Amino acid sequence: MSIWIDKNSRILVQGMTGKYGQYHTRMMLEYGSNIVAGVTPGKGGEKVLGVPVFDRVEEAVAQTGANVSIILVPARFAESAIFEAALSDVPLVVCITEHIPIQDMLRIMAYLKDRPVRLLGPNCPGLITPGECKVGIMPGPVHIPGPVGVVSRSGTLTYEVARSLTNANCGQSTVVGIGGDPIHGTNFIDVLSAFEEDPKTELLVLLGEIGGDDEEKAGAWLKANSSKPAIAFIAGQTAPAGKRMGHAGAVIRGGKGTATSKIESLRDCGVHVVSKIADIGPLAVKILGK
Amino acid sequence: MSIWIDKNSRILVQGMTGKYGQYHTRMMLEYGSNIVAGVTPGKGGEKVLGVPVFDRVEEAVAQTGANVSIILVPARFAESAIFEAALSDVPLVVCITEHIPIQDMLRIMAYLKDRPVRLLGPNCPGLITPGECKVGIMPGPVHIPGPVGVVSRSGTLTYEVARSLTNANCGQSTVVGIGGDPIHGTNFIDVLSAFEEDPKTELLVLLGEIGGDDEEKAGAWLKANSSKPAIAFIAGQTAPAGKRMGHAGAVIRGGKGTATSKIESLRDCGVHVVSKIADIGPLAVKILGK
Amino acid sequence: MLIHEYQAKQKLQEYKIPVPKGALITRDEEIIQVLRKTETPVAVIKAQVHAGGRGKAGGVVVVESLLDGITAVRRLLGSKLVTNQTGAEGKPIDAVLVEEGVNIDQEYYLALTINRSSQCISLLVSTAGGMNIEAKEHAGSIKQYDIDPQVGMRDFVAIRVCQDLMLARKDWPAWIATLQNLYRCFTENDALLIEINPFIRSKEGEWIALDAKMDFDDNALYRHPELVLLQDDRQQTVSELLAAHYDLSYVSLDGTIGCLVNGAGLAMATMDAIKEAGGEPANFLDVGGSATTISVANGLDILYHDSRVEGVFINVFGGIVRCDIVAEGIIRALQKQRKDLPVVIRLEGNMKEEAIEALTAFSPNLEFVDNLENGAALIVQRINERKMA
Amino acid sequence: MLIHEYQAKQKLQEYKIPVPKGALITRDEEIIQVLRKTETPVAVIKAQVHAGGRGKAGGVVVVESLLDGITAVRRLLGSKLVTNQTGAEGKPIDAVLVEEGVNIDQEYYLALTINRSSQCISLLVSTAGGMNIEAKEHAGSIKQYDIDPQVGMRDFVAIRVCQDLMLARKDWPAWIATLQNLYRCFTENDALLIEINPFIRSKEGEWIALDAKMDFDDNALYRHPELVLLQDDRQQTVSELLAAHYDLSYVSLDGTIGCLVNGAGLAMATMDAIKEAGGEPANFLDVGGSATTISVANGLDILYHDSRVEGVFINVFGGIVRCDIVAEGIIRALQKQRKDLPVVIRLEGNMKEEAIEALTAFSPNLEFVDNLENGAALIVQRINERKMA
Repeated sequence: MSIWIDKNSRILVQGMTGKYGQYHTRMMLEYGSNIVAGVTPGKGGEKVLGVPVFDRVEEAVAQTGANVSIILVPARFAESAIFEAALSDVPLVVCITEHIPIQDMLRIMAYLKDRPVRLLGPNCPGLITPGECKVGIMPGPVHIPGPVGVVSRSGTLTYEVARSLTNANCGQSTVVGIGGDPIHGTNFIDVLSAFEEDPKTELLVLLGEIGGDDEEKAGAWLKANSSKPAIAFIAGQTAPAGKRMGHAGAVIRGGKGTATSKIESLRDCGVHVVSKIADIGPLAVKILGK
Repeated sequence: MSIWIDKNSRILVQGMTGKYGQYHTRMMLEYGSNIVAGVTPGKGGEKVLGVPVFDRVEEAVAQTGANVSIILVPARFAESAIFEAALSDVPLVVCITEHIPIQDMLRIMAYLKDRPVRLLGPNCPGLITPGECKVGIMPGPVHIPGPVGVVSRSGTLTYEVARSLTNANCGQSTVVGIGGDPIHGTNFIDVLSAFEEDPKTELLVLLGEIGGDDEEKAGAWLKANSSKPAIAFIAGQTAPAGKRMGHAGAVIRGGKGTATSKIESLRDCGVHVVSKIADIGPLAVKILGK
Repeated sequence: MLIHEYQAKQKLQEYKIPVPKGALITRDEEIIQVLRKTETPVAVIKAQVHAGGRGKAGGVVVVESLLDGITAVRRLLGSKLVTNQTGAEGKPIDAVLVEEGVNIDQEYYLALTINRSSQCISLLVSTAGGMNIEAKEHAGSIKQYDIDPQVGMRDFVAIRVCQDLMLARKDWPAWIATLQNLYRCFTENDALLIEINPFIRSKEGEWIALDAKMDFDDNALYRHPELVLLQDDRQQTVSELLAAHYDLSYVSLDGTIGCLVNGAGLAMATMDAIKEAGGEPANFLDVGGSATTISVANGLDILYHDSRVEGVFINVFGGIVRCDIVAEGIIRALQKQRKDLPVVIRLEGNMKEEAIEALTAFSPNLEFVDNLENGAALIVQRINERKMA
Repeated sequence: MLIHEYQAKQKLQEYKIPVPKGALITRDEEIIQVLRKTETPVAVIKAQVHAGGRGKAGGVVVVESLLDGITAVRRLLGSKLVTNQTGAEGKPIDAVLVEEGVNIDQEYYLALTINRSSQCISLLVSTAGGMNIEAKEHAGSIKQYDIDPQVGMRDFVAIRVCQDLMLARKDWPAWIATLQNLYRCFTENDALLIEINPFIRSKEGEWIALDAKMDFDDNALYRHPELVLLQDDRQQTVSELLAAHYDLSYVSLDGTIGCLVNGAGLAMATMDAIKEAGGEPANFLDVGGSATTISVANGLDILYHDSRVEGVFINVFGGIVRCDIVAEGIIRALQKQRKDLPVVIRLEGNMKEEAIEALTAFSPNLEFVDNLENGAALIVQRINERKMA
């Protein structure tokens, strides 16, 4: 078991024919992901890496039964790409693209509200169910299958944590990057809820960072709803106020969104908060009682 | 019994303090409608005709428990008035205002979709449950309580029909004017469904006119879903193609929306279509077996 | 509000949609000057009137010489064009558009319109462009695309259209741009209809709007003062102009019985009843649900101004309206009139007796009836009697 | 992208929001000319820098005579202003805004911002305008209104604000107009923040934006070429400028250890680990999730340019990235550098061995570690060793 993707997922790549799109398509194929279609307007009918390319998502879905889309298009085409996937009834849309204007995202989120489409991202590494399916840009080999569900606002930091777990021989059920933008689709609680219902997931790892109050909300949710132990790490304890730390969402404003507040809040909710990434693997071993 | 409004309805009048608003408020009060509040921005705190005036709908609803709103504001303020009522969770919004730009209505309908708000109109006479409650601008005295449910795209034509029924001593459960604009909220089928579920309503009267295909759809719906007999009258048999007959929606386009097509279609669905309004009362008597 | 083809083409150019090179002629003095600038072997002379069917009515002429051009423009300018949509009077040709000829390779039909059933803007396209679209056998060839108002005319919507029309890939960019610009033109101007027919590919591979029709929402003109300036009063009949001025709903019909009614649905039902009684209505006239002294008086002015009207039927279902107020309007209007027309009046509402008393006192020739059908029958009878007399 | 106060006020004027009468001085020659035009007894001299806290830092001066005015402008123009937000270097004052004095009756705080939690634009208002808003005890006085993107800033939303602020009825129209114009300014320009503090009522009853701050979405600048022109490079440090030019995420900090990391989250975690090891990071620098030869080389250029940097920690979690490509970037950058700084490198990913071999061959002084925490500890140790030496 796992959440949202597994070996049966039928994946569509929006923006597959570009250099970036082709590279990550190849990486996903090498990992074993079941990529059934690519979409690039004007390139329909071609084949890239053995995968048929379509002009529109709706066609691709109709002809291949794709049920996950990964978006690898440049930022100024991303809003349209997300709308297209949503209008084509793709139930899971993973947007890797970064630098999407915030007002584009506001429009998208207003539209997606109450519609049966899950958007992951944007500006995220995607998600991976180790050994089965990768819909993202993370390095496959650092992951092994197992009982730990990971959710993160970050990219490379998540790989780091996955490696720490893997080194400790703690495999992952699914690793989900929700992305570093202030306005995004899937949030911590969506992922944690799915992990809660996944019998395979026994331990939760949450990777947060400064900015916003998603971590605080996640803590409160865990306290109220979760039956599973949780470990957290918050990046940005040394970040100054008022500066954007790379991610558009990683900024402390008006004294809110500091790492300290998040750490304290999570601790108060019974989450094991670690201060070193390297501690996550060993702590997971201990909690799982291996 | 009746549909949507009765003696317990708590009515709010948006645009109550203007000349037009005051006039119809007085008429409704004289009919016995339970008007609990008026709204005119900038006039909050006043009393008009003994009814308290508020600056905003939300306040009025909170303080008076209003659950029906009637909109009597000029066209250029109507879009905002409807949004305001919808955002304030008024479950039934009756918009009398005519001449609202179509794009305003498109925005409103896109917003109301899937929201628990019923909009009646715009450009409609409102609705009346004879003897209990009038939320509209129709003449009260031509109506008497009884078993006939009336739904109409027209205003004065409806009064004419109500009189024909009343003269034949056939009372009405509720009379609903859905309005003559091409883009409107409640449609024939919404009203017919409600009448179908109303045990008091025994006979349906549908008043249509040229333009669109709402009458054809209503016929098909009646055939498939209705257990009650129905009478229909369609205005505009002599109307030329391509010309708007007063109502923005009353226009035959590309050979579609003619009275003949509607009449034939309704007849095919088992509806009694009359060619003279004066025939409606006697026919109703006959059908009801009085 | 309809505008002329040349105005619609200016709008299209504002939105970067190509139209043929052309110029407008409104005075004889401009004919030579404009025609001489035409750089193509043929020119197209197009009468500017608010009506379809111009081609078949001789309002669009292709000329191949300066002489033919001068002749065609002179013939059209200042005359009236009668098409199957204008009625017998026709519409005045106050301006003629002269455009350079285009080598048509393929014609398409392209329109944006309000879709009442899906409550959005819909795009209509067809490969049967030009005059073909009006042929019954092509009606089914029109494809319709509903545009989600929250999503708009996105690339993927336009590409779908290109695919359905089996357009070559190289033509996609021009179509995507055109459809997006057209949609923007529609929403930004509160349009009700924008029709480009035909939208053509020239033999040189260019995409051009050869003809254009636009209709704007009268109710939204208050936010488009620049559109109001495009209004051409001369394309309306005097009766239509009067009605617009008085803010009444009026449509001219072909019959002889003038009708004045309060409410659009009742007005249509009244027309129908007249027809049923064997008469022909001269017009649709709605003086508003709540008829007032002024609206009734103004409405009667319009009917009496119409020389075809041989009798008048006034049908006012008062309800909330006071009949005495309506009576005052009738008296005010008839006092000014010299024509002696039969007038049948049907009044319902408060103060009905007082109203009839006042009207009878004013003129014993006014006749009163109790319902719509009787009124229709009576006015038809009175007109027939006069004809026989 | 931040803009200056005077630029923000020009934007506000485009949107019909009143600002004080004023003029800009960028050269000494303009001082007299501008100051003499001031028609009020007092003038306000405001240093134009991209930083808050100007008032307390002496960047805003109220003067009551021409002499005082000249003195104040001369003192500010061309100097650097150090506020609690600029860091010790301060920001250059290249322009000074001179505004006529206003008789303040009441001050309000007014802002539009992106609300991440409700995923919409939110309006923030408070009766504690001016510098009061920064006081902790007033933080709770800020009222927040989420604006539904499909509905916008309608009258009834603005009226709610007026009621909550207990404004007099006569002031409602000005507030409704201001809020609606401000919202339009925000959405039409892809703003992230528009702050008017204070928004005041003058004793004469006028509503005026006395100060204005605007921040625009860098990611949306491609559709606002006119905003790009407002950018003032001189308000950024050389390192920040370089980073922007190279398209890297960079934030200057107060420490001595330069960090180069791929990925924002990992970069923050790296800073945290340095602090945990007893060091102080000199910067946040993210060369992008997929570090390339060029991004690594450019990033190192920035670190070596910074005179405060005493040692460098490179932390690249390759994953998909090839380590040899990263190594090439390191070598390319270090070849150009004369400074001898301790460099600790942590590399993970494909071709790791080849990369370390190449780097060791290039310079035996480069040190390698296997994880983040060890790397942080080692670079802190090396810097301490050098200090003691």
